[in-house]
Amino acid sequence: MGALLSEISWGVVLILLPLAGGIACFLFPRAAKVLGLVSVFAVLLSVSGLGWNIKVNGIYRHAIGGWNAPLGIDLYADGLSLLMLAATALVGFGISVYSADYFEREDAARFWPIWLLLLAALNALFLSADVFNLYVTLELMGLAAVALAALAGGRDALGGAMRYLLASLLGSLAYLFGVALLYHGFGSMDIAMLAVRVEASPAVWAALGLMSVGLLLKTALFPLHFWLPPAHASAPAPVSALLSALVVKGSFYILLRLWLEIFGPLGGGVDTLFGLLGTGAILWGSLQALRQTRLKLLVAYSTVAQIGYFFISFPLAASAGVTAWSAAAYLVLSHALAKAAMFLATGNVLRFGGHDRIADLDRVVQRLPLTACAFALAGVSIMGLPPSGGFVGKWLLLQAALTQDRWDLVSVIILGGVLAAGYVFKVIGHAFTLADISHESREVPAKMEWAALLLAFGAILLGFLASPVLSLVGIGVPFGVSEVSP
Amino acid sequence: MNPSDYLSAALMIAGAVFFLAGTLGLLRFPDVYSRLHALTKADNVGLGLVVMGLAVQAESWAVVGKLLLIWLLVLLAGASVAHLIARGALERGIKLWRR
Amino acid sequence: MSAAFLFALVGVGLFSLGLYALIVHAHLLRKILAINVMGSGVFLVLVALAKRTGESQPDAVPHALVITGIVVAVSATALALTLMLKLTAETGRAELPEDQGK
Amino acid sequence: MEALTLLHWTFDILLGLGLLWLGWRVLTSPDLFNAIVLFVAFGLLMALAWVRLDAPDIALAEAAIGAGLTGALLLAAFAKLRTVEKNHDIAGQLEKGKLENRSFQWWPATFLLVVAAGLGHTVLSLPHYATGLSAEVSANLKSSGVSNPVTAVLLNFRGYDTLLEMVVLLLALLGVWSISGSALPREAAPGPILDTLSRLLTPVLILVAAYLLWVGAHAPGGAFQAGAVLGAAGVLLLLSGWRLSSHLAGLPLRIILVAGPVAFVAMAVFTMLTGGQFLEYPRAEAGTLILFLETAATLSIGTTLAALFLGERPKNKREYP
Repeated sequence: MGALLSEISWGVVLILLPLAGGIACFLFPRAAKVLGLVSVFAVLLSVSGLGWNIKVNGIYRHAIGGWNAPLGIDLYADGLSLLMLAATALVGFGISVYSADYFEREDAARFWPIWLLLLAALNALFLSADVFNLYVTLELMGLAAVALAALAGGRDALGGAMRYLLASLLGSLAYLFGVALLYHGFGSMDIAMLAVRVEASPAVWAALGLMSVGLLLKTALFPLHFWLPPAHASAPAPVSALLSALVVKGSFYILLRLWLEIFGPLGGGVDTLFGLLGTGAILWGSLQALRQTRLKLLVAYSTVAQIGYFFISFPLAASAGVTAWSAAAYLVLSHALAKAAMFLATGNVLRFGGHDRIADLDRVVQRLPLTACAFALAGVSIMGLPPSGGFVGKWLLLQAALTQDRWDLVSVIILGGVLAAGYVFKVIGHAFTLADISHESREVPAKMEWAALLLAFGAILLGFLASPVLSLVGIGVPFGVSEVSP
Repeated sequence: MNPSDYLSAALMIAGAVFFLAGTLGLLRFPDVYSRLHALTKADNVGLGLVVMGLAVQAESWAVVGKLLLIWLLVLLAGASVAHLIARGALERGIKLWRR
Repeated sequence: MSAAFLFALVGVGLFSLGLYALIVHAHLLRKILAINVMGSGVFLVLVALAKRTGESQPDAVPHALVITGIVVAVSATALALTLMLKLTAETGRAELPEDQGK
Repeated sequence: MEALTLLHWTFDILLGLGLLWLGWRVLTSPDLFNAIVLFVAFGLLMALAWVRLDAPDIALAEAAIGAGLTGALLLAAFAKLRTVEKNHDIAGQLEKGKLENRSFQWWPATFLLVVAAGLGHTVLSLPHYATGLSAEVSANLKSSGVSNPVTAVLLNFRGYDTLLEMVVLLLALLGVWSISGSALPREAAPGPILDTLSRLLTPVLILVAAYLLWVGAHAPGGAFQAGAVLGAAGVLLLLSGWRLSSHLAGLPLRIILVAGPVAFVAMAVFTMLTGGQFLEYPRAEAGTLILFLETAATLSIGTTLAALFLGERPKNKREYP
C-alpha cells in the first residue's frame, strides 16, 4: 500500500483528475452532478496521497516531459502547497455537496464543468514552479471564476462579472509583463532558478511592481478591492463561497511564493507598504461590512477585511519569519473554511426567506437552526475567538508583532477582531429577534445545511490542530529558517 | 545583379506604383463605390506584378505555383468582399456620387 | 540601441496607451479593445527582447509563450464580448452599471 | 550594405511609429466601428512587426487569430450591440457611442507617462546581449521529434502550457455558452456571391489548415495557426448561412470540441503508464505523437473558434428534458 502510494505521482493526478472530470461533465450534462461529486471526492483522496508522499519523501518535484527546468516546466509541492491544495480540496468538497442540491437541471449542467475546470486550475496553480505556467493557470482561474460569477444572470451579476473580468485581465497582463522582465533579465522562468540568479536591478524592481499590482488586484487588497463586493455578492451562494474562499487565495499564494523565493530577500520597504494596505483593508472592509444592510454584501466586505490580515504578515516577517508566515498560512486556511461556511449559510437563508435583508432575518434561528449555528461558528473563527482556526492565526500574528514591539499592528489586529465581532453579532442579533412579519418560506435541503455546518466545524476544529498542521506546513521549509519556532 | 534581378525589380516597382495609385484613390475618391473601384482594380494588378516579380526569382515551379495561388485567392477574396461592401452600401441607401 | 530595443519600447508604449484608455473610457467595447492593445504591447516586449541572441536565430521560447498568449487573449475577448452583450441587453447601455449616468 | 541597414532602420522606425499611431487611433477614434476596423489593421501591422522580429510563427498566429478572428468577433459583437441597443429604444445611443470619447484626462495621462518612462528605462537597462534559453533549445531540438524550435517548445518542452491553453479555450466557450444560452439555428440568406465564395474557399481553407499542421514540424506553422485557419473556414460558413444540423449539435459537436484536451490527457496517462514522466514522449515516436496531438488540437481549436464566433450554443432539443 505504502509503495503504491509513493509510486503514483499524485501531483499530476491532482491536475488531470478534475480536468478529465470537467470534460466528462461537459460531454454528459445529464450525469454532471454525479461525475462532479465523484471527481471532487477523488481529488480529496489524491490530496491525501500527495500529503502522504510529501510526509514520507519530503518535497515533491516532477519534471514534466522529463526535461527539467529551465527548458521544461517543473511541478513542485512543499508543505505550503500542500496546505493550499488541502484547503481547496476540503472546501471544494463541502461546496460540491451543497451545490448538488443547490443547482438543478440546466443550471447544474452549466455549473459543474466550469467548477471542475476551476478546481483543475487551482490545483495546477498551487503545484506550479514556473512563472509563465502560473500566468496560464491565473488566466484559467480568472476565466472560470468570471463564468461562474455570471451564472445568476441579471443586471447585478453580469455587471459584477464584467468588472471582475476586466480587473482580472488587467491583473494578468501586469503579471505577464513582470514575467517578461524576469525572463529577459535572468534567463529562466523557474522560480527556484530565478531565486538564485536575481539581484537588485531595475528589471527586478519593475517586475516586483508589476507583478505585485497585478496579483494584489486579483487578490482584492484594499484599495484594489473595488471589483470584489459586487462580484461576490451577486453570484449564486456556492459560487460566492468558491470565489471568496478559494479564488482570491490563488493569486495570494503566487504573491507569497514569489515574495518568499524571489522578492523578499531584496528588501526595500515594499513589505511596509503591504502592511499599510493590509491595515487599510482591515479597517475599511470591516467598517463597510458593518454598514451593509444585505447579508451577502456584509459577508463579501468581511472578505475584503480578512484579506488584510494576510498582508500584516509581510512587515512582521523580516525578523519573525516563521511565526508571521505560519500565521498567514493558518489564516488563509481557516478563512477558507469559515468564509465558505458563511456564504453557504447565507445561501440557505436566501433560499428559505427569499431575501437576505439583515433586518428581517427573524425566523431563521427557529426554522434553520443548523444554518444559524454554522453562521455563528464561522463567525467565531472570523472574529478570532478561541478555540478556532482564526484564533490560532491571529494569536501567531500577535506573537510576531509583540516580539518586535509593533504596537501599531497589535492594535490593528485587535481592532479588526472587535469590528468583526460587531458585524457578526449584528447578523446574529437580528436572527434571534422575534418579528411578526410572515415570509414566503421554502424548504432548505438538509444536505445544504449540513455542508455549511461541517465547514464551520472545520474552522473551529483547526483551533485544536495547530501543531500537526503547522508541522505539515513546515515540510520543505517554505518559510526559511528563523529564530522563533512555533 | 543579373538580368533577372533587374526584371523582378522593374516588375515589383511597377506593382508598387499600382498599389500607390489604389491607395490614393481610396483616400481621395468621393464615395464608397468609386473608392472600391480604385482599390480593387489597382491592388489586383499591383499584386499580380509583385507576384510576377517574385516568380522570376523563384527556385522551383512549386514556389511559382504557390505564388500564383496566393494571387488567385486574393483576387477571389478582393472581388467578393468589394461586391459585398457595395451591396451593403446600396442596402443602407448610400447614394451614388454624382457631380 | 537595436531593433530589439526599438520594438520593446513600442511595446511599452502600447501597454501604457492601452492602460490609459482602459481607465478613461466608459464604453465596454472600448475597454475590451484597450485590453487587447495592452496585450499586444506585452507580447511585443516579450518577443522583441528575444532577438538579443546575437545570431540570426532568436530565442524560440518567448515565441511559443506569445502564441499561447494570443490564444488566451482571443478566449478572454470572446468571453468579455459575450458578457458585454448580455449586460447591454439587461441595462440598455454598454457600460458598467456604476459608470452609467456619470 | 550601409544603405540596406539604413533602409531597415527607416522601415522599423516607421513600423513602430505606425503601430503606436494606430494603437492610439483604435483607442480614441470617435466612431466605434472605425475603431474596430483600425484594430484589425493594427493586428496586420503587428504581424509585420513579428516578421521583422524573425518570428514568422507568431506572424501567422497574429494575422489569423489576433487580427482575423478577434476582428470577426468584434465586428459580430458590434452588430449585435446595435440590435440590442435598438431594442432598448434608446434613440441616439449609437450616436452617443460616437461621442463617448471623453476629453483628455490629465491625471491618468500623467500617471501613465511616468509608468511608461519607468518601464522604458527598465527595458533599456536590460543586458544588450542575452541568449535566454536558445542554447538549451537547440541542444535538445534533435530529441524533440520536430525541427521547428517553436513547435518543439509548444508541443514538447512546454507541452504542459499548451495542454492548459487548450483548456483556456474550452473554458471560454463554456463561459460563452453559459452566459448567452442556447438558440435554435437561424436561417440566413446571404446572397449568391457569399454562397459561392464559401463553397470555393472552404475546401481551400481546409487544405491550407492541413498543410500548416503538417509543415509546422519543420517550418513556421503548427496546430494553432492551422486551427485558426480552420476556424476561419467555420466563420465563413456561418456567415453564409450554414448551420450545424441538430443531430450533430449535441454530443458529436462536444466530442470534437474536447478532442484536443482529451488527446493531451490521454497522452499524459499513456506516458505515465509506460514509465515516463508526465507528457514525456518516447524519443523514437515523439514526432508521430506530436503530430497526433496537433491534429486533435487543430480540430478542437478550429471548432471552438467558430463556436465562439456563433455565440449561442446550438440547440439540441433532446439535451435537457
